[in-house]
Amino acid sequence: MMLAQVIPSPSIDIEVLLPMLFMGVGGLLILTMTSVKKDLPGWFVTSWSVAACAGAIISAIVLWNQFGDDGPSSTIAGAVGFDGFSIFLTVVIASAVAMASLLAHPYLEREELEGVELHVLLLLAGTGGLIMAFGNDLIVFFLGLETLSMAVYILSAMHRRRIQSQEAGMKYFVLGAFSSTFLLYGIALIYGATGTTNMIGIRAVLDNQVIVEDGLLLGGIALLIVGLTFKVGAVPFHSWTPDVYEGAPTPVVAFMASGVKAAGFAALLRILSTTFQPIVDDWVPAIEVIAALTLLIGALSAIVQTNVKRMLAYSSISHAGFILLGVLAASERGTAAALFYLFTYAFLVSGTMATLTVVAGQGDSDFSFESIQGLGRRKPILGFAMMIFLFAQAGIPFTSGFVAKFGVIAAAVDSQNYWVAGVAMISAVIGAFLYLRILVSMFLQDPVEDAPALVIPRTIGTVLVSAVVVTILFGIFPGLLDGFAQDALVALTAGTP
Amino acid sequence: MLTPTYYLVLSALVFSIGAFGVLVRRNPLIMFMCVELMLNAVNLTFIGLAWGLNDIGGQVSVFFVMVVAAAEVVVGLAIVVAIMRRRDGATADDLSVLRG
Amino acid sequence: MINLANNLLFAAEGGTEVSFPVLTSLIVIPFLGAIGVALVPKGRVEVHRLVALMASVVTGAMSVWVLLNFDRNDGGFQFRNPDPNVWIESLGIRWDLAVDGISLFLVVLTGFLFPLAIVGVKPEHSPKNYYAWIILLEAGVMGVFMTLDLFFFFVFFEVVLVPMYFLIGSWGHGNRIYAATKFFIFTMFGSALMLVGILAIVFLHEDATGIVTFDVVALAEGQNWGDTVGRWVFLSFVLAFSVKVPVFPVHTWLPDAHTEAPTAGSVILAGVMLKLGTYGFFRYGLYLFPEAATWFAPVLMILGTIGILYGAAAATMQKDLKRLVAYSSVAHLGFIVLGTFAITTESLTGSVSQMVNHGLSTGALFFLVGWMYERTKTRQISELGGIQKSAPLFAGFFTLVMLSSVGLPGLNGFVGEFLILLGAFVANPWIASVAATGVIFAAVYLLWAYQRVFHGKPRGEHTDMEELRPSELMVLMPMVVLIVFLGVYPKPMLERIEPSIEVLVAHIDENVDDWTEPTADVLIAEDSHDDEEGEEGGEGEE
Amino acid sequence: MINFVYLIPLFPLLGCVTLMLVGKKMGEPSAGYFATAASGLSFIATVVTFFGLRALDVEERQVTKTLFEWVPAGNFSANAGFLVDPLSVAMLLFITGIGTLIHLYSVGYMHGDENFSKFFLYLNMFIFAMSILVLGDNLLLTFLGWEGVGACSYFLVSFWFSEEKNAMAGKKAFITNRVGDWGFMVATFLAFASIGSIDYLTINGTAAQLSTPVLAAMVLLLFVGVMGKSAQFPLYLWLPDAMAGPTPVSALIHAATMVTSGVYLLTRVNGLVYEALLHAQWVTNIIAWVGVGTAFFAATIAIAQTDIKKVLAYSTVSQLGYMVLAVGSGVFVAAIFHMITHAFFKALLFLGSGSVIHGMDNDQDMRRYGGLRKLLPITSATFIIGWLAIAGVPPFAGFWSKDEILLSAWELGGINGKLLWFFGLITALMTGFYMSRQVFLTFYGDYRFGDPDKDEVDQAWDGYIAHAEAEKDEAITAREAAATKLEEANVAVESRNVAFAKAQMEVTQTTSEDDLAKAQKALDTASGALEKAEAGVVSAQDELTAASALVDVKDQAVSSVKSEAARRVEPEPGEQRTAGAASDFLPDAVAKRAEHHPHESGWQMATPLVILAFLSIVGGVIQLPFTSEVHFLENWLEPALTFEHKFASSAGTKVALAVVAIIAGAVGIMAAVSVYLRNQGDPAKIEKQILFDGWGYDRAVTAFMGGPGAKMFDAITWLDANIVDGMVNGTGSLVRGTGSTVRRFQNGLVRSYAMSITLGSIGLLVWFVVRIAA
Repeated sequence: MMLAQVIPSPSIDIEVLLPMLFMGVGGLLILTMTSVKKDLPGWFVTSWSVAACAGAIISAIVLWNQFGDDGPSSTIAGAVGFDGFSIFLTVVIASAVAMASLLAHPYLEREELEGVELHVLLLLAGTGGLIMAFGNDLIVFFLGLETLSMAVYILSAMHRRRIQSQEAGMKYFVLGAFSSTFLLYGIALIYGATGTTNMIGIRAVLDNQVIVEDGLLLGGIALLIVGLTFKVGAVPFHSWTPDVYEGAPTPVVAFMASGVKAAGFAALLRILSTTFQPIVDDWVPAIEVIAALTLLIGALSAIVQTNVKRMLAYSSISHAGFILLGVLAASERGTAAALFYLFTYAFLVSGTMATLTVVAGQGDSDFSFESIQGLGRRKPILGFAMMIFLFAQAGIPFTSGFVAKFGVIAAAVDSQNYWVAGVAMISAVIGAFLYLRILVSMFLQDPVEDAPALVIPRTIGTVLVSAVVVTILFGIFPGLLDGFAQDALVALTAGTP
Repeated sequence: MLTPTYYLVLSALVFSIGAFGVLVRRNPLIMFMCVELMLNAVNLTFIGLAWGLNDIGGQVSVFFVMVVAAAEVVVGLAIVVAIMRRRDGATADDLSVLRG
Repeated sequence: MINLANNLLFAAEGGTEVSFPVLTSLIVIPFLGAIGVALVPKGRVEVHRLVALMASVVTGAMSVWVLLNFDRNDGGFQFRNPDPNVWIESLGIRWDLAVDGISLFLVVLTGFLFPLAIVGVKPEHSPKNYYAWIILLEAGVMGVFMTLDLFFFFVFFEVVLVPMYFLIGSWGHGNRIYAATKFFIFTMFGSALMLVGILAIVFLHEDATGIVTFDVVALAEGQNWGDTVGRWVFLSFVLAFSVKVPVFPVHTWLPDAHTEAPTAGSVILAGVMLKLGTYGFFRYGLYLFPEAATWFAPVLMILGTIGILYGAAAATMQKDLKRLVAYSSVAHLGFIVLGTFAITTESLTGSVSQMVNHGLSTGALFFLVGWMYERTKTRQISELGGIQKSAPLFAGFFTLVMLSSVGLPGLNGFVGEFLILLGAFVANPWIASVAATGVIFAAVYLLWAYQRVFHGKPRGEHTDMEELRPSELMVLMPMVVLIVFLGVYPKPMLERIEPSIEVLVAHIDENVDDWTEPTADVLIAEDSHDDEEGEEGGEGEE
Repeated sequence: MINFVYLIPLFPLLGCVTLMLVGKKMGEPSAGYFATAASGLSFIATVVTFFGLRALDVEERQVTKTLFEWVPAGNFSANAGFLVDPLSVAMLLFITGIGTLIHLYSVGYMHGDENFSKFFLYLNMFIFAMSILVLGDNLLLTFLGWEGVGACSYFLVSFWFSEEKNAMAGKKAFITNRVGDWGFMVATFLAFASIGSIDYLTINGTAAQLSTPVLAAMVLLLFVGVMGKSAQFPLYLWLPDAMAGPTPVSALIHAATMVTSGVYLLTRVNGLVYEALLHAQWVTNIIAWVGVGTAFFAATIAIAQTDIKKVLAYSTVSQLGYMVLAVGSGVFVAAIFHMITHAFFKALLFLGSGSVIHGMDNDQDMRRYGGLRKLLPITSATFIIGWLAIAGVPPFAGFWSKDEILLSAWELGGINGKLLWFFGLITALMTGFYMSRQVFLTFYGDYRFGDPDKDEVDQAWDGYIAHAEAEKDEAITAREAAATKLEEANVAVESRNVAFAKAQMEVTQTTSEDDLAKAQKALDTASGALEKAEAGVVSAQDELTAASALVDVKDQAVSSVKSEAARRVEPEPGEQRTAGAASDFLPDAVAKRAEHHPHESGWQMATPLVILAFLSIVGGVIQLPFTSEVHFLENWLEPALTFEHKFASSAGTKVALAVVAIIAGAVGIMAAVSVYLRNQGDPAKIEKQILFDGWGYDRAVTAFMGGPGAKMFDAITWLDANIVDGMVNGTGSLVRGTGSTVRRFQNGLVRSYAMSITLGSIGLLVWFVVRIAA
């Protein structure tokens, strides 16, 4: 009888929560500070939040070693899982937040928006993301998701003077809320089917008695998939992505494309690929279709865009498709590949958005092809960086992007999903065409006359440099990162308290 | 006698009504309400199932959800207000600058 | 990471008693050269040129060193590092380089052509990027020819597109961007499915042996996939290579690319980059998929033959001289494809040597055409004429190169073509006899073009075209010397190629049950029922 | 001494390379003499080798000297090796010998050419290639020489490349030969595929074991090659055009040596051909018939040619036909014999014609020659010897060899053999005719270089007529002028009359005295004016009549000129066709020719002529038909031939055939005498246009190449640009199209987005429901 063992008094293993505390508390502290002392200088806020992220990352590294010694565990009554996977993602999300706020600093100054909230919200969103990554319980995960989402809703509506920004916020909010109800409904049904919302428990149930054709369970999974794929912007739940990406402030977009995606995929990997691994035959075909659609629709609608930012939004959709390959592989290799992808992509996209932040100019509105025309001539450094990012996104060898794509496709092929892999390669080719379009206007066309002189603020420079370094370094020596990615999942699949 | 199925069916209906509302109404506020409706349908499901499973976990979840719902409304309204400041009487359909 | 890098760069390749990683440096030196060029400030044009040139010359010298130290009696892989550096642990990807008789001369050809391409023509603008790209390209090409790891093969196979894309796109003529994009997308599309194919066989191999490896040797020896899968994957490879070669009907990127590319670009494109495909047919077609290769051989032989005739026919009517040469490449590579899939020792040896020969003669042709364009600013045959009057030396060299491309015995072009046709005839007399008509057409289009451009009364405003400059002579001389030498005394090349070919054929033989090498069989028969067999000279694979 | 064979190709090669490097510096004439020396040395080397071979006893007279392994691959191997045997040496003797003579000749002939040294570079290159062709001990090496000589001929024919026509001819020669080379190559493949080796010795050795179809295929394929090189029907048509090259080239390459290499090749593989003769006679019959057919066909064309070199060109084709006939009937000795004698007299004839052309200011039209006998004594003398030799007049060289060929054809037996023989005979007759025609037109009759020829006369008359008509028009204009003048005069009279009348009125109406006087005066003046005007009218009248008279005169003149012209241009039989009154209107070229004084050529050109003439006379002795002891050539070649051919016919038959042949030749000559020497009968009746056009074959081929052929290629080009490439670009635009279609769903309305989400989730649910059902 279940009532016999009602909720045991949870033992809280505090240092596991350190990353979340760093970011969450960091965010709240700066908020209180502003309420005490008005107009904190931008640089202070920025460096504060960067410090918070750094704290999170450092604690993650510490945890990594500890996890190396003791192996995985979970705390708070199995609600929070402690394993390589979550630690790895901590690094990804934290650095995403850090880069976002580095971008945000000059952005805010340029757009004359007073700044604290943006940084705070970024930190809180990050916290939410971490909770999603750590959450070993569907409800906890849901809370994380909402924390993240609500912060991002506001973030995307942040630019007060741009109606697009508010429209983006509005759309994102409505659709986000809408989809999260599906998600929640899914959780409820699964709860009904398995009698628990704890993933470990669910996995145990699935492992022990084979539930065949349980309507509740499968229905639950279906709705769960809706909610999760919505967050990562997969077709047909992608429709918000281009609009929001185009409307939202560029630094925020950087975070959405890196941090939010990472969190979303963290959930997908943890819940689908791992928890529901036993009934893989039921859900993989569905994800296959979704992945294929995502890959193709993303690439196809990207090539006909006339607005660079929107184009990249679509391309980020097709990237989501690639990462889905890692998910549907539902194997250690798949998860590792997806993690590798998320890590490198976080830097890639932040770098790309950094470039756009620079070229977009006052008002954060000019994303036409003219704005980047002849960039190679106007600002060679920036051009070079952008070229690297585009190569990486196009999957040109010796950039991290290639290895990432290669990894996920390998995973898919390894689990015999040949046709999706084929589709992925085709969409990669289509995608290549769109990156070439950008390259052409950057290097093979002359700058439009009266093109404004470009200055790269220091913080953005930092982002660019780190992004380039990561992209090239892990492109040429992928083994360095791959090792971690491989370890980051062994624990996950074990996943027992 | 009463089985969880009834609750499930009921909540499913409520959920669908909510979803339908979101799809057909233009007024942002009404859309929010519909979302709320959906959330509560889910709550109902939780409770029903918890009752069926005779497990307290489900009922606990409901509290979380209610909190979340509340928070969501706040955010939503904030955004709506921000928009209303700039253009009055905006319906969801008026917001279609971003497209293509 | 640093020491990893060190391992990668400076670990011993072993093989013959070398302690210095020659092959790795063949890739690394040009790569560093490119970085060097990138680091030199924009203004210093001559320095860029010098750095690029030095890097390429050193590379060339080392490739020659490899040639000299190559053991001609060993058909296996040489200069191979016994335990290669691991690149990606989890996928068993390794930095594993080696050369054998098949790749050796392509490596040398690459090392030979790049310095010439750099000396031969100066870019019209932004020399810095130009030299950086071109020297980077060399690294990529070298990689394709030398790696034994399928992953790196694919990597290099793809990465070479980028420099060439920029070379065409920003230093080309006419609608260069269209040509460049077409080239890039077309080729990338071709190789897209190949990656899936590679992974498929790798993991099937893993399922069978429990070892995940991209080592082509291990995979080829294992053959751990059914015939059906083998054939499908083979097709995905064939698509990739056919686009690269190019084989009819996926050749249409080539005329555009060749025509719009800058001279050096065309030279390298024709000289080495097309060989990536034909080389792929050898290493990753015949060697990796013996069964499928023999199964599809007739189809590919026919495609090759079509290529020969089609390319010739298309070339004949071209109005643009450079485009004409481009189409002639289609024809010549048709020969190589034919020889590759005839799968006889003779034809295979012929194909490999033809790769080199075509590289030399067509490369030289593109140089000449390019210089002619520099002088006259036109490539339209109709606007030229009687050039031999004003530039006899130019015409003389053109004639020699042209005749080599026509396949005149005593010049290099002939040896390859002859061996190919000979071997193909043994495999399938009918196809070979048809293909042999290609030599007629070659004469038709080239001589006709020559007559219109060099003979007759000097026409148009180009009556006094400038004679060859000494610098250009310097570029041309080594090529011409080789053209003649390889035509008169090809043995040094052939005898280094052949052992590897024999190994390859043996490999095919033991991995395909119902296949034996078609051999020249002596017909000792008076009565006519052996006659058919006599005519068909052993069509083993049919 | 056999080792001297290496020197044979070496000298010309060195010469060629040297000229390549420093030829320009050497300049004229030393470059020429240098080249001559190179060729001469290789001749000496040949002679030495010859004696070296003589020194061996008969069985050992087939020595293979290998330089190095040329193309080794798999089971295939081809050496750069020389097969020194009587056959190859015999060939080399006359190739290098005649080659040297022609080198010398060219020094004179090419005098003053801007590319003097380059010419000799090519000549040496040719000697080199030719010696490789002959010496090669396997098909491939021979093929090297085979294509090499082809290339040299390409260079030399288009030597004066500025003339579009020459360039065209060179290209045509190379490409047509390539068609033949295809056969050669495939034959080589077949040899390898069937025998496993391409060495001549192996091939001839194992020929007996080949299965019949393979044998047949191999021989026929080789014969395709022969058709190309030895200009047999249907591939002969490059040879006449090849005359565009300098005459020494025509003599050396297109008469004496290169074109015979096809026959040489068939002799080289005589083992095969002999087997074919035994087991697949249809093959050898094809060869024989192609040979004799070509011989006959070419002879008919030669009859009507007007260009001195064209005649010789077609005669060469015809003579080659003889050789091929000999091969086809399996008598290789006869073939080689005729090859050698032909080399002598045809080289002689060409060089002679060259000398004539040189003397006649590069004019090649025989109709303008005539009576050169006195002006060019040496040339004419030697040329006449050559003529007698080719016409088959005993005891000149040509007689013996041709006779032997006819005999061998006869001996094939059966109606087949008789027919071959018969056509051979007719050809002999025609040969006699057209060669005599050439000789008579060129050297006999009276010197008419200054005379206008047909077209020029026509031009003259046209000019005359035009002139007359011009005058007539002048007269007419004059008449017009007069008429107008009359008109004016009449008008003047009118006006005066009016004035006069007015004056009279004045007079009558005046009253006062002094007024009357004034009026009177006015009246007088008026009447004076009137009279003047009337006088003007009269004079104008006269002028008009005179003018019209002149017009009539001119008109008559024109018509008379026209009739005159008509009469001249289509003259009555007996009446000459001359410019007559129109002489002033002849084109300047005629005058220029009239001033020209033919001159005999220098010693460099004369010497070869004399030597060759001598050889043409005595050439026959190398193979006299009487007893087997005097079959020198046959005995010499015997080791090279896999079997020994002996004529079966009785002495009687032989003599009879010989007599018939002589008669045939005589008839031909007589006919020519009567037509061209005695002017009995009209040449035009014989020189039909269709013959002149070579039965229109060449034009037909060209038309096809230019028409349907080119169209087909164009079609392929179009296909490539539009269909094949179109599909590629089509795919591209398809992708874009899809993109923009998809894009339209992104309409910016949040509700429709929500809808898509809902639909998506419904889809998923459905899927999972299906899973449950399943």
